[in-house]
Amino acid sequence: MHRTGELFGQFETMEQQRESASLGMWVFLSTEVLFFGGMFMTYTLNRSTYPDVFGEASRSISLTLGAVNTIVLIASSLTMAMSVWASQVGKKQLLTIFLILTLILGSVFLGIKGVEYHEKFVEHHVPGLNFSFEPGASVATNAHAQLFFSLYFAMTGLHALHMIVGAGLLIWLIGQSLKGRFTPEYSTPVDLIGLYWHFVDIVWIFLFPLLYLIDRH
Amino acid sequence: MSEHHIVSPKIYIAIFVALMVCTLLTVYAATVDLNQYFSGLNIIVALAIATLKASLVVLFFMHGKYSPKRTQLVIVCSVFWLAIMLFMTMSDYITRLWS
Amino acid sequence: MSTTPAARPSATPGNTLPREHYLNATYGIRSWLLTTDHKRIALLYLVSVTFFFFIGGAFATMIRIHLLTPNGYLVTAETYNKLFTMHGVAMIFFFLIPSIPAVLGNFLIPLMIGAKDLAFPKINLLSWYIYLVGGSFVLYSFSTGGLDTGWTFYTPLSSVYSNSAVTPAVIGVFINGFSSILTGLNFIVTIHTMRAPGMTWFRLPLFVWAHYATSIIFILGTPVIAITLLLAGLERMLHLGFFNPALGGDPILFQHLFWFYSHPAVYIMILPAMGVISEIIPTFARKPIFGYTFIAGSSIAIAVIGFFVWAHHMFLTGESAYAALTFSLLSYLVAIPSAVKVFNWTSTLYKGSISWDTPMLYALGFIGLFLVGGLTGLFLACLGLDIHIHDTYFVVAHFHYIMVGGAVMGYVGGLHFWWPKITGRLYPEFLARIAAVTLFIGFNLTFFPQFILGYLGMPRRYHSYPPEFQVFNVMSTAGASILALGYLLPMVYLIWSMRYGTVAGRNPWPATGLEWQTDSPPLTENFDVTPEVTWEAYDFINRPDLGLDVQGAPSLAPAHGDD
Amino acid sequence: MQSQMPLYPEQASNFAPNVDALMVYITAICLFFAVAVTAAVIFFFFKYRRKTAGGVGVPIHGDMRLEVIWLVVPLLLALTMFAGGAVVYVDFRRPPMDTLDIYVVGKQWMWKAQQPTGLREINELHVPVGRNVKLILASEDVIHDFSVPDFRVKMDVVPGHYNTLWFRPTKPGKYHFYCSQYCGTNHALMGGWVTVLEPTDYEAWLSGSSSADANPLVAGEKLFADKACNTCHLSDGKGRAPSLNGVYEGKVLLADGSTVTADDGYIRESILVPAAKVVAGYQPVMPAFQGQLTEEQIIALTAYIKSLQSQPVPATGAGIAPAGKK
Repeated sequence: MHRTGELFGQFETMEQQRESASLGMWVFLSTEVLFFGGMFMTYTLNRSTYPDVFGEASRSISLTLGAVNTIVLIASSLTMAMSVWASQVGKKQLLTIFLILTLILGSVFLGIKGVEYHEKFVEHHVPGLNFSFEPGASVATNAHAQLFFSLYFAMTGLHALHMIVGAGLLIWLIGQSLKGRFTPEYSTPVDLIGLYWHFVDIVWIFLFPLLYLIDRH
Repeated sequence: MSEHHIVSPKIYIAIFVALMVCTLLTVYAATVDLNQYFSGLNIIVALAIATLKASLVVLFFMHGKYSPKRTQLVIVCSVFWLAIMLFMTMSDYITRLWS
Repeated sequence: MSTTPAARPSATPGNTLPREHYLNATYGIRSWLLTTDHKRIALLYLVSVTFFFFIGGAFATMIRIHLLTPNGYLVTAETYNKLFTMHGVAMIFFFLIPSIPAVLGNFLIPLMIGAKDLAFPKINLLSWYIYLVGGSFVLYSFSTGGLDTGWTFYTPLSSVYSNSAVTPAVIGVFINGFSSILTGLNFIVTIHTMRAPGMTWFRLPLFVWAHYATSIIFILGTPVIAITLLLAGLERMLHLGFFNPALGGDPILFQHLFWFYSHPAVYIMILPAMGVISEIIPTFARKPIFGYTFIAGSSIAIAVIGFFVWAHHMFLTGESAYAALTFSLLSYLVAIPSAVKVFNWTSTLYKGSISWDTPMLYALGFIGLFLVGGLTGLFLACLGLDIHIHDTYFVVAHFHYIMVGGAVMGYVGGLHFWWPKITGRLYPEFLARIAAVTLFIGFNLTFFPQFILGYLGMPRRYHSYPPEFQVFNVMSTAGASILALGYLLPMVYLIWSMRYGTVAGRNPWPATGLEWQTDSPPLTENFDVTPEVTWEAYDFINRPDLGLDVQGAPSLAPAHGDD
Repeated sequence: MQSQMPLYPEQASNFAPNVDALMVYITAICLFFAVAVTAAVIFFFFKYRRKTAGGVGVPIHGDMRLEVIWLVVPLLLALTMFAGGAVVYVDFRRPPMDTLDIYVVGKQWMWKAQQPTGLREINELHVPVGRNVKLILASEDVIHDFSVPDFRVKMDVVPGHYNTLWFRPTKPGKYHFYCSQYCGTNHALMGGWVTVLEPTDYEAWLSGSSSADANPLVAGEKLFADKACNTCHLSDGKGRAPSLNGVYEGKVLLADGSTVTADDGYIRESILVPAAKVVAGYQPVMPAFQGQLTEEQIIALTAYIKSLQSQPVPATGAGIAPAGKK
C-alpha cells in the first residue's frame, strides 16, 4: 500500500483516515476500561470483605503525595487539551510548548510516585519483598493488609506503566512537532495521544479516592 | 468534521478549575465522617465526585460531547460492560447473605 | 444492475491464473514476514493455527488412546493431566479463537465490504507477531514439562499448588490476548469506516455481521482474562493472595473473572462459524437467506447476552442461589437467538436450488452437530439437572459438539468454500466430499457416547475410571481414529490442490458477495477500482453477471430486505 | 453394577427421580426439535436438489409470522425448563432442619469424613437410609468436588469457606463417590464409597467402631484452652468476649444491628476473621486465626462450641440475641 503525503494507501480520503484512527483509539480505550476493570473488581470484593484492614492500610499511605499527584495529573491533562487546541488552530510553537509542559507534569507525577514507592519499600509494605504490615499484627491482618498493598501496587503500577508509555509517545510527538509536521489539516497523532493521556488521567481519578481516601475520617 | 470541533481554551480552563474544586472537595469530604448519617456515605460521595470528574474529562477534554454518535456508543458500551462485570459479580456475593 | 469492473484479459476463468495477484506480487521471505496485506497475514495465520491444531490434535490422540483401558496404561496420571491441559490451551487459545476470525475474517472482510485492506494493516501484522510471541511462551511451557492445571487455570491449584510450568503458559495466554484485541479492534473500525459506496449495514454479508459481533467480545471480554491471568501469575510468582484463600483471597472471584471472558469466548468460536454457514447456505441453495435481519440481529444478541450468563459455570461452587437462578434464566435467553438462526437456515433451503457441493455438506453437518451441541446446552443450563451432569463427560461432549462440531466444521467448510478465492484453484471435489462425510461420522462416534458416560456419572479429567465405563470409552476412541483421518485427508488434498487443482476463475459457485467480483487470487489492492454496490445481499435474481438461468425461475417482488 | 449397558445410574436418593424426570422432559423437547429440523433439512436436501446447472431458488426473503413463532415458542419451552430446574435446585440448596450433620474434608487426594459422634472415616462414608443427611464440606488445599452420581448430587469443596450438600438416601447399598473438580495429579483416584445402611445397622456400625482417640469434642476443648480462647470467652458472660453457651444455632445480634444465625459457617468465619461480624456490645479485639488452624481443628472447635449449646446461658454477656428481638 502506498502512502500519499499523510494519507495511507488503504484509505480513500483524509476524512476517512481521521475517522478510522479516532474510532480505533476509542475502541482501544474501551478495552483498557475493562482491562483496569478486572482489578477494580478484585479491589471492590476484597475491600468489602476486609473493610477495617483496608482502611487501616490505606491510612498508611501519604494523602498529601496522592493529592498533589492528582493535581499534577489533572494539570497535565489541561496542557494536553491545550496542545490539541494549539494544533487545531495551527499555533505550532504553542503546540510544542504545551506538549513539553505535559511531559514535564507527567514526569513530576512519576517522580512523586517513585518517592511514594520508596516510602513503601522502607516500611516493608511491598508485597513479596519481606512484607510486614505493622509490629504485632496477627497473621491474618498481615495477609489482608498485604492484599491491599498487592492491589495498590498492581493498580498504581499498571497506571504508572501507562504513564511511561504515554511519556514515550509524548517525546515522539514533541519531535514530530518540532519538525512542524502537524497542521490544522493533519493533527491526528496529537488527538489520539491526547485521548490516551486523558484516559490515563481518568484511571487515576478513580484510583485516588479508592486507594487514598477510604476511611480517612 | 466533528473531531475537528475546536473547543475554546476558556472552556478547558473552566473545566480545569472545576476539576481542581472537585479534588479539594473530595479530599475534604474524606476527612469528615459522613458514615454517621448513612452507612457507606463516605465512599458513595468519593465515587460520585470521581465519576463527575471523569465525566468532565470525557466530555470536554476528550471532546466526547462533540464526537460522532458511534464514538459516544463506544463510551457508553465500555461503561456498561464494566458495570455488568462489577454488578453481576457482586450480586453473587451480596445475595449469599440472604437466606 | 451490478457494476462489475470489466474483466481484464489476464483473468480469464478456467484456464490460467491471473498474471498478477497478491501471492506473486512480491517474492522472498521478507515480503511475507513484513507484509501488511491482510490476505498474506491471513495465510500466515492459516499456517500458524494449523500448526497449533496439529499439536492439540496430537495431545487429543494420546488422551483417547490412553482412555482405552480403565486403568490407563499408556501414561502416568501426571502426564495425562498435562496432556488434557495442553490440549485445551493449544486448541482454545491458539486454534479455535483465532481460527476463523484471523484466517477467514482477515482474508475476507476487506474483500466483502469492498475495501483495499483493513483500517490498520500494520496493527494487523503486529497482532500476528503477538500471537507468535504468546505461542512461543506456551510452547516453551509445553517443552519444559508442560502444565497440569486444566485450561481453566483454577486457583489456588494453578497459583499455589501445581508444580508444573504454569507461569510461562499463563504469560503466553496473556500475551496472546492482545493479538485477539487488536484483531477485533481492526475489524470494528474497518466495518464502520471502510465500506464501499452503496454497501449499507443491511447489505453486508452475514459473515461480516458475525465478525462484528465477535469483535465486540474480543474488545470487551479479552482484557478481563488478560488482567485476571496477570493477577494469577503475579500471585504465583510473588506469593500474593488475590485468589488464594490461605492469604485472604477468594478463588471464586477468579472463576467469575475467568468466565466473564471465557464464556463469551465460546461465542468467539461459534459466531464466526455461524457467519460462514450463513454465506454457504444461500450460495448453494441459490436463494436469499431467510430472515436476514433476524440472523444479523441474533449475532449481536448472542454477543451481548453472552456476557450475562457466565456464572452458569459456577452453579455448584457455593455461589448464591439467587445468582444461580438469575444466571440460569439468562442462559436460557441466549439459547433463543441460536435457535432463530437454525430455523432461518433450514427455511432458506425451502424451495432452493440445492447443490451437494462440499461446502454445503459441511454446512449441513454443522447444522446437525450444532443442533446437538446447542440443545444439550439447555440440559446444562437447567439448574436441577446441572447438579448431576456438571463436570462430567456430558459437559465434555457438549462443548466438543459446539467447538469441534460447530466451530471446526464451519472453519473447514469455509476453507473449502473460499479456497478458490484464496489460492485461485479448486480442491478435488470427490475426495472433499468423502472427507466431509468421514468427519461427520467420526465426530459423532467420538463424542456421542460421552453424553451417556456423563449421565452415568463419569467425571471429566480422569486418567483412570471404573471398568463399567469402558465400553463407551472404547467407542469414543474408535471414533477418534476416524476423526483423525477426516482431518488429515483435507490437509493433504488442499496442499496438493494449491499446485495441481483446477483453475477456479473469479466466481466458480457462483456466489453474490463482493469478494467474488475480483480475481482469484485477488490483487494486492483487492479491486481494480473501488466497487459500488447496488444490489441487496444474496440476491441471485437481479444479477445477470452471475450467468444464472433466472428466466425460468418464479420471481417474487424485488429484493427489499425481508419482512 | 449391572452387566448390561445402563443408560442412567441407579436412583438411590430423594433427588434422583426428580433429576431424571428433568432429564426425560428436556430430552423429549430437544429430541422433537432435533428430529424436526434434521428431517426438514434432509427432506429439502433431496426435494430441492438442483436440477439444472443454472437453476436458482425462489427468492423468499423471510416471514415475520414464522420469526415470531420461533422466537416465542422456544422461549416459552425454555422457561418451563428453567422453572423445573429451579425447583429442584432450590430444594437442593436449602437443607431441611432435621439433618444428620457430617463433616467432610477434602485434601489432595483423599476425603476425610467425621460422623456426629466423632467417628472418622477415610474415603468412606456411612449413612442411614431414609435420614436427611447434610454434608458440611471443607477443603484443606485446592478446590475439590464431592459427587455421588447415584444420588444425583455434587457440590464443590472450596478452600476458605464451607459449602453444604444434602440428600436423603432411599436405598441401602454401596455407591461410588468421586472428586468431580480437577484438583491435581491423583484427581482420578480421589474417590470412595458411600455405604447406605438400615438405621439399626447404622447405629450398630457407629457403636461397633467407636474410637475414643479421635473424639473432636475432646480435641476441641483442648484447642479452646491451647489457643487461649477461654481467657476471654468466659462461660459466665463476664469476659472480654461473649459467652458461647447456647450460641450454636442461636440468633446473634451484631454490632451493626443485624442478626445472624450462628451456624457452622458463621462460627468458622468468626474464628478465622472475627472482625467481619462482631457481636453487639463487644470490641473487635479477637485476633484472626486465618491461616493458623487446619480445617480439622476448626471442626473440632465447632464441635466443642456445639457441645455448649445445652449449657445454661448467662443473663448478660451472652452472644445470643435476647428473646423477642429477632
